[in-house]
Amino acid sequence: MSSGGVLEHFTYIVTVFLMVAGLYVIIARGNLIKKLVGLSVFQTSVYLLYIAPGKLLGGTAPILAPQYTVYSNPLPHVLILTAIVVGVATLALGLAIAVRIKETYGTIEEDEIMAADNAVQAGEDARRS
Amino acid sequence: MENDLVLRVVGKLLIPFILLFALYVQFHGDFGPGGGFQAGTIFAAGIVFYALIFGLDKARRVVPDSLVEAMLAAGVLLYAGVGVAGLLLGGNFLDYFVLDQDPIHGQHRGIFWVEAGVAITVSGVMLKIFYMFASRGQRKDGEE
Amino acid sequence: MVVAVLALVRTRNLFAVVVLFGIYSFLMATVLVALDAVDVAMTEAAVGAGVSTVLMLGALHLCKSEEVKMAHRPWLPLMLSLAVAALLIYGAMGLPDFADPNAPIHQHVAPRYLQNEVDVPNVVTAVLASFRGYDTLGETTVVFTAGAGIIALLRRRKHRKPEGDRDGK
Amino acid sequence: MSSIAAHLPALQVVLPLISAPLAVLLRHGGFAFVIVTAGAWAAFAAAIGLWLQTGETGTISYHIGSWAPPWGIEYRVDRLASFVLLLVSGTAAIVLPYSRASIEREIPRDLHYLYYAMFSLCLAGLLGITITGDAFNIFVFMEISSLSAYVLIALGRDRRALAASFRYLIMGTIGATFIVIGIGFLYLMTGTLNLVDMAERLRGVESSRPVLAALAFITVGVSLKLALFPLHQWLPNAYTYAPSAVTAFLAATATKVSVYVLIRFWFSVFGETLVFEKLPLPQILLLLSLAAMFAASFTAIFQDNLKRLFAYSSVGQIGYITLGMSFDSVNGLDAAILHLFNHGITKAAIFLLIGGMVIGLAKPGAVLPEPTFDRLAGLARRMPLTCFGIVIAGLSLIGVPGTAGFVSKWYLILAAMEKGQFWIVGAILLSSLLAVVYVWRFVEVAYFKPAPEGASKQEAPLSMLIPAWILVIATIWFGLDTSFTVGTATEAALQLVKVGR
Repeated sequence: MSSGGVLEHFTYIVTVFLMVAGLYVIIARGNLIKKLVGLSVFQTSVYLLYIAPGKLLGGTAPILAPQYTVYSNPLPHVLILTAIVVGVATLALGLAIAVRIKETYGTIEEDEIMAADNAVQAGEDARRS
Repeated sequence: MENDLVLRVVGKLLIPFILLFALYVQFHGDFGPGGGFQAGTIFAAGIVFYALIFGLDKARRVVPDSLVEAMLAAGVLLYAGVGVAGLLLGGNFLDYFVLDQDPIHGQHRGIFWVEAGVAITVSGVMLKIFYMFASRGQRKDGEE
Repeated sequence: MVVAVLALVRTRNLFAVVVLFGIYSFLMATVLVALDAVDVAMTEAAVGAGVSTVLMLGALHLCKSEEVKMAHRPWLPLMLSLAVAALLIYGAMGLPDFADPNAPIHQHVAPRYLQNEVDVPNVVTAVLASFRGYDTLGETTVVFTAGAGIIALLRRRKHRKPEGDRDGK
Repeated sequence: MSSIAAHLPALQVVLPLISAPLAVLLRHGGFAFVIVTAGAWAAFAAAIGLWLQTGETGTISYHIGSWAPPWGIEYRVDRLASFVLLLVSGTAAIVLPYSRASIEREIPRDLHYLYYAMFSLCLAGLLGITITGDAFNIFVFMEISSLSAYVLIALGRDRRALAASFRYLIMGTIGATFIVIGIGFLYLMTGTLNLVDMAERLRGVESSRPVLAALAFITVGVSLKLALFPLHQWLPNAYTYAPSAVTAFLAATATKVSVYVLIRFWFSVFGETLVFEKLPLPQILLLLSLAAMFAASFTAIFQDNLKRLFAYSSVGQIGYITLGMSFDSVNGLDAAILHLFNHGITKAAIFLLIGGMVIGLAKPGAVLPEPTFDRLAGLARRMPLTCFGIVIAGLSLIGVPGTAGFVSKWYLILAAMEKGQFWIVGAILLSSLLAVVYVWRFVEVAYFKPAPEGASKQEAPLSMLIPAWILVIATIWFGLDTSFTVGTATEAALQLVKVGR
């Protein structure tokens, strides 16, 4: 276990890549559903950050049985179970809002939504002056 | 899809097993992987499967909307109720030790009911979401 | 997994994106099994590859499935993402080594959980429902919130409300 | 009765949390209203009880499930937590009776019970964040409050509410995920999730890289939630298009609780030496706060929609709170906590009054208009009480002596002088002038423009006016009698700074 630092932290590197890819999709893409997919990837990658360090070499899943002595750390598993559930709840809610947006605006592209809002605003201003 | 004989037969055969598996996951959670959340999801998946094969309306007759909405709330209430029961029996909130004379047994009882609460809410929510999205789609198809 | 995500970023057909996301979740579940997190893997497979994908497909069915081409090059998001990446790597490099039994998380709180005080062999269940039962109550409430919220948002209206277009647009 | 007193921390959160599923189970707007309001009032009573208890016996620790921390989850109520609990549950207790008349016009009737359920969940979530002593529990309850807040905003009448809610969802979730990453780093370094335990165990690894990264992630994540200046984009639209009662409640509580989380992490977990000496955080925070005070207040001046104007003003006022935090002194923290409270009640009063005004402006049965300035001409003659209330609360925003806003600004100035940074004193006074300008815009239109022909005198409904005026009177009361607010804030600040050292 004493080889180079990069290899030691390989799982972290993968995690970081996934996270950043997710984050990039959220910020850069204008499509609401794609944003939500990005959000899910972003959240999912956090699971690795928690779970990977809980692993012990030679350990088994934390289900107690007489023939094993070394178990992986159960606490991160619990936390991430909660996080997964929270994540899917957020996703479902986000999709519901996206569907409503599609119905009222007729589009799920952020730019087009903003354009529609600006048009309404311009109408307001015109009415006023 | 609703008229495909093979699907209907396979579905009829499979769905009881899916629901049974859900129960297994629920009650075996103490010993193997699984628990309320997973069981709730699988249970909901079973019903969703049913809806896909036999049509949404039939599924809605088997598991009506009002029941699903009640499930949503009942699960959380059950969970919180276990907590309050701990309070009333002289312990702290969510204290399972006081649920039975034997503290270990009390723990088991607490975990059992709590997991049941989770399963009820989760399956309720999953089904409700599915119904919501599916019925939206139907109306849209009708309009277009 | 990395490949799936890369493809996911590049693809513009949303249907393909969702399918790729399903694959990605499934791979994630496999990795989690390898990391001994069977409970989590089971949930991730059910939720990520199952529920999320179905939900997204359902939503896609209601929306259109093609993403428009980006109007401008996204330099700013790229910079932001890279900054976050740098910070993450900076932080991660100081973490304890992979599978190091002397890391604080293995030394401090966890050992007591493994002593099986509540006599439930699956420690994850024990911690989830008993030691940290309150978190799980919160989690159930989150699910309940999402469920009730979606009812509020998607319930069919008998009378369509006028929304935002009071100018007779 | 002593048994109830011992369990107040649990009841504080659980009562509103239980009332939400009950409301859904009954599926009736009226019952839901009664249950949720009862839950909120009970929570308010619990908060008062906890405030008294912390005054007598100091910090309360409550072990949920009778598992001792750090194995189980601990509830921990210190002076600061009890102060924030009072603010949150008190606002809810006042806003809920108001909602009944307000949502009648804003939300379809068959959704009323869901509105109350969401409100109750949001309340439970915010209280849960405040009271908990466990890092991951903060995240869970933060998601409860955020998810319900997204729904509440999306229930707004205008379709722009949906877009605003979606944007809030995206930014809020990024923020929450950042917080989870930060907590993850901390957990990996300390092996514990309990905040007190974490603070102790951090001493050994204080300046290691993961801890610094955790600090950065948590700070950015919480800043997203509290709408610190460059990360505030979700706020104006969300506040503008949400139902009035929701705007009032969120403006008074949601961002304030996020500030609380930041204070908690900075002072109770990381400790001052780490936050203020190892990284240039206070300097960054100082600059961003000043930027918020000027840029957001300046933007506010040019808004046409009154709700939007005060939404931008909120971003600016948050700047004062974070400014107080950046001083790293008892007085600075004192001012931040004070302003958190004072601005909370002031803004709630304003948004409640605007909600009433909108109803009064509408023709019966018609769609509610937006409160744009051209519709407000001569309003003071039609709704004297509403307008007068807004003016008083506006004076509190400016910081005129005799109002709550003055007290907190006074302490802020004291803290700046103590540091010898007189240019900040100047900046505070100058930015207050901007507040004068935007409040004056309202006064000018409402009091000095002629009312349109045929406009009759029509006040907002009494059930909306009374809760709003309770808050208006509170802003004056806490401006004159400062023993409660200043006393508690000072004790809280002393407790925090002592813990950190």
